[in-house]
Amino acid sequence: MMTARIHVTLKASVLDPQGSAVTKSLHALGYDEVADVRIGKYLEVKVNTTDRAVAEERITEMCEKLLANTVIEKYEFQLVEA
Amino acid sequence: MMTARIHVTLKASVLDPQGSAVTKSLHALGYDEVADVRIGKYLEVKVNTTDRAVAEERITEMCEKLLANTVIEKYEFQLVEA
Amino acid sequence: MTTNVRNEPTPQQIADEKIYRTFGLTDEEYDKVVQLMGRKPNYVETGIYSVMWSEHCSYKSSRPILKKFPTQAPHVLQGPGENAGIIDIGDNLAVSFKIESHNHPSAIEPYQGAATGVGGIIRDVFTMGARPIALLNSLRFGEIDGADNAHNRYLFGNVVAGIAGYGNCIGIPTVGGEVVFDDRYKYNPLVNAMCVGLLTHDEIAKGTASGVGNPVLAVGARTGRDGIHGATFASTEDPHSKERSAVQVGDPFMEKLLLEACLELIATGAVVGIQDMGAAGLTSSSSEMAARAGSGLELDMLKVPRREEGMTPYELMLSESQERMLVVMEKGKEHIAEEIFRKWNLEATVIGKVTDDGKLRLTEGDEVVAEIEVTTLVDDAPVYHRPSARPAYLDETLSFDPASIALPENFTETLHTLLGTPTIASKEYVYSQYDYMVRTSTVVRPGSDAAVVAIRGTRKALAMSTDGNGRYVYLNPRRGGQHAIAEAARNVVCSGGKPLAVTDCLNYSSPEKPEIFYQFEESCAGMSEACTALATPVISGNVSLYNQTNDLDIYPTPIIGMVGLVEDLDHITTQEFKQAGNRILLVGPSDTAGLGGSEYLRVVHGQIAGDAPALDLNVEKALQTAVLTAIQEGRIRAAHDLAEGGLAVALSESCIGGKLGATIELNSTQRLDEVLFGEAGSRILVEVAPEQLSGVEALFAKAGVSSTVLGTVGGDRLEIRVNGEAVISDAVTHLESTWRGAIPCLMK
Amino acid sequence: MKFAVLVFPGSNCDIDAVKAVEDVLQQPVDTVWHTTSDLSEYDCIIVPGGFSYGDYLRCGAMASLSPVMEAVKVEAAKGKFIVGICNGFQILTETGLLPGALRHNDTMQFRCDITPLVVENADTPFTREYSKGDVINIPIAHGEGNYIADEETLARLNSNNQVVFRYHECNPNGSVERIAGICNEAGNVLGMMPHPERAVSDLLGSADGKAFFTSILKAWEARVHDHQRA
Ligand SMILES: Nc1ncnc2c1ncn2[C@@H]1O[C@H](COP(=O)(O)OP(=O)(O)O)[C@@H](O)[C@H]1O
Ligand SMILES: [Mg+2]
Repeated sequence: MMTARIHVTLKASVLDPQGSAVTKSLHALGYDEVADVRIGKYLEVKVNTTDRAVAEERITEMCEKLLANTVIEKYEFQLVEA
Repeated sequence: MMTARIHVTLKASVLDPQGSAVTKSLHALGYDEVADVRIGKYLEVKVNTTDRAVAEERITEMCEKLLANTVIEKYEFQLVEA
Repeated sequence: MTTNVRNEPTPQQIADEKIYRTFGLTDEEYDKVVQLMGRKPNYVETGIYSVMWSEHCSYKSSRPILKKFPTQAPHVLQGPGENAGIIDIGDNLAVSFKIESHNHPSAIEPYQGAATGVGGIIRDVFTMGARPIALLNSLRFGEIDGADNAHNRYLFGNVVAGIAGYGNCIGIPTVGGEVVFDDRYKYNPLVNAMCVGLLTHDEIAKGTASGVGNPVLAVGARTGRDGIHGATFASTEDPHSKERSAVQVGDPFMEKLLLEACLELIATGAVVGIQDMGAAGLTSSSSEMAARAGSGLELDMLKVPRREEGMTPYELMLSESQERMLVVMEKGKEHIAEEIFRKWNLEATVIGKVTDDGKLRLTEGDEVVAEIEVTTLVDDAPVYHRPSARPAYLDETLSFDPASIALPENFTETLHTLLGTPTIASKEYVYSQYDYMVRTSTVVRPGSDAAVVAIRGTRKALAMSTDGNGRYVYLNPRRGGQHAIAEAARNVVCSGGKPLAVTDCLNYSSPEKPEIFYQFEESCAGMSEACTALATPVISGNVSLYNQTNDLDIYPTPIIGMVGLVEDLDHITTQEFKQAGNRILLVGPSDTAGLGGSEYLRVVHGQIAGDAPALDLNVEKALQTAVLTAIQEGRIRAAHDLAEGGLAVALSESCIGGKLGATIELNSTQRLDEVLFGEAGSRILVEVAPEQLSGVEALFAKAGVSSTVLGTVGGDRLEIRVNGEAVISDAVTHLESTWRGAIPCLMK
Repeated sequence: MKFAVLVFPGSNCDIDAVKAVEDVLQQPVDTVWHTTSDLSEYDCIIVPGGFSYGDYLRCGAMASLSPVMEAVKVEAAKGKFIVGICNGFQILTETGLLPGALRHNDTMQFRCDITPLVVENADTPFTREYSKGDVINIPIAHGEGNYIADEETLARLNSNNQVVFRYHECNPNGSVERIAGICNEAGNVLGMMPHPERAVSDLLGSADGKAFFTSILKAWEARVHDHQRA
């Protein structure tokens, strides 16, 4: 069993409306030191695989096909045992 | 300038409807090895602070107050320079 | 003019290396720019000309045709040419509406493409000073069944989610629309969004920049690097090969604040002109506002609020970042805007002023970085009279002989096939994702012929519908155009409204192909004829060309958005049968339905053939007037337009909605499939209480409209007998499960 | 009786709540901006539906930190009637005035429909004009109405009779125990995902929500009456 820890984030040039709204909210709460907030997704995908190379390939595929929208998002992941 | 990399995830006891939906979709696409998917948030908060201890305290506050709903979610973060 | 410090090509390089071609300008167009300017344009100027002269902004292929639409009537307060049209509905009230396409962006990123399409059309309507009260949408995708069509399902699912995501968040109900599935649209899905707004006569705002010295403000979102050259990109074929940096992300929350702030600002009376920064962003909004006023504008690029550092004038002028508006205020009243926008947590920044020299002058501080005669951008844009040729395929499709088609063996099964085809099946999957009730004025919800939205404080309501059958237009462009208008109006009538005016979204393939241009020209002529016949002028619209990929042209698909007035809430009528014992009438000719262009011919026999269904505009007008009169006199319990799938499908829908059966007895000399599934214009099914029957028949007879008693509402089965023989017989619940289950089942 | 309808940036059912109070009760009602910090003049405070702050981050999270929510807490402690509808319910749970949380619908889709609810508790100020067991048709329109609470909280909600509405013979969003609306222990704060303000005339498809509003007025009148006698 392996777990892929996947980070899916908006590409740098893409507007992050959530992040902007949260930044403003934090300012309103007095957190003036906040310069920027970007919000992405964090996924933990457990796979029944023992072969790391296979797992890597399959997870990449899943990201490309479903987990990330590569038109506007980028992704990266680490594979850990368990 | 420091960046807090914050992971907000559902507590283990809380069912993750989004994760279950994604698991089903991955199975439908033929990824039978997927045993489980949990979906959380990943936030990058840039702060104009130089003092690490202060930054840590303030980020913890932001998480408690706004960034996580501690009724169902837990959070953790790392602080990195830049 | 200053020299170039940004590593942008010089005017000479742009000319020598023909760099303008990558912007979409032809050699001839570039030469014309040089001639108009009396010099070679620099990089920003080339960019500005290229977007303003793109098909999307200049309508260079379509303008000569659009000019022919009837656009005037006493109730038209604002015709085409503004951000949206406006009609008068009495009592000092007016309605503003427009439809717009977001086809190309939706093909690339369906969620955001559809979402930003909705955002754009909402801005067009509130820019006029109107409070948006309803959204509709018209969608086309490839087929969604089977393993090969996963991408079509992805597009469909995400377009719907994107429309829902934006409309729900901003709090405008999405009350209606239509969805059609056909592989002709598989590479080029159509996403047309319509917005309807309400205002009083004194609230009308316009997109003009007049009054020398008046300040020009950028309000709303900051400008980013997204969507640069979106307008050019919408004017070329094959979006997939294009750069994807054009994708914009919508922020409905920002737009909600912008909407409230702009309406509040317009209400102060201090606004001279206002326009949204849609396609071609700051470039088109500034030059169009100046052109309408015959004025000039001077804008300081350094003052434009931006999301990223280091943006060049070129990027600032061509960005299509969403949720931005350009506002001209009365001089000295800037602070009013600033205060209102601050309250809504938004920025309002003075970026320039109105001048009287007719020039669009861009500066960076004191330095002039571009200077263009405004009229050359708008009035001198090229106009192409494209060649037109009757398509060769028409000979083949018109030679279709119904005798070559075998009759189905089991008509009940055929009815199930039709009810289960996604184009005809229930669209609940779609509209249950839309908040169609917010604002608590939606009195006919999605699922009937036209949606109806009540106007608070009055007995009036608005009926609205979007319609357009591309297959009919393909088979007979002129008549197909007539059908689009006639069907939209008929749907409005069925809900109890008097059709008042039209907005149109003209979706076609490349106008550079003579056969396509023929489709375009002829179908617009057909629309004009129908608009004239039905007294529903065109008040706004949008053109989307180049919907083609790999030689697959979409069907010529003009989509019509029709708005009508329901004089009294008591007139509201829906399509579902109401009560057992009531009589069912077919109003309109009973013998004109044919197989040509029908959904039956396509689904059951796999053929796109024949002529478009019959339609006589005089008959149509008489029918609509008579049915509306009968409704207004309170004589009609249900009304339903006969569309795709013909009589049998319309009867099924009325039965399913009312959870009631019907027993139908017909006599006909036509083929059984024509009688049951054939399509034709000018036909409406109505339900009448028995004691009203003779009165209603007399009313129709007097109006010269034929009507036939078909049978009676009642029981829990749909039974249809033709010439004494039972041809269809099934439990309504069984028909319902086929119809309701089809799309959810495919989308699992 | 005086009503307040709160308005946050992104609220969009505020007008509908105002209309419902005016049309059903003919009582005075003010819209109150989120920066207000004193609500003492109001007898009932409605936290309306919509997408406060765009539903960004988490529904209701940012609104729950507004000054006006501090004022709501103060009035709630005094026993004033507080109603959170849809996004308002989410805001009340985020504020901590009601237990539990609302997550994505299990279908992962927004869902708009008229939905049957069963009235589980007809002894609250919001439901006294209904009878226990009544099935009423009330619209829903939400993407994140999937109610969740831990075992202990659920047990408490049930034993204190704090579950006010459940979905009847359906579960449009996956809520635990089909919970559609709950109240606090004292019974003066109610949150519900369905929209009673959208069900106040037959033209809108249901008038079953009228009794929700008349209940509040009756409860207030009874309270005033009691005070006068005391
Ligand atoms: N994209 C959509 N958005 C909202 N409502 C829709 C959509 N598609 C269909 N509907 C609803 O379903 C009803 C039936 O659709 P359709 O069969 O296309 O109607 P018609 O043939 O009368 O135009 C429409 O009246 C509309 O209210
Ligand atoms: Mg119809």
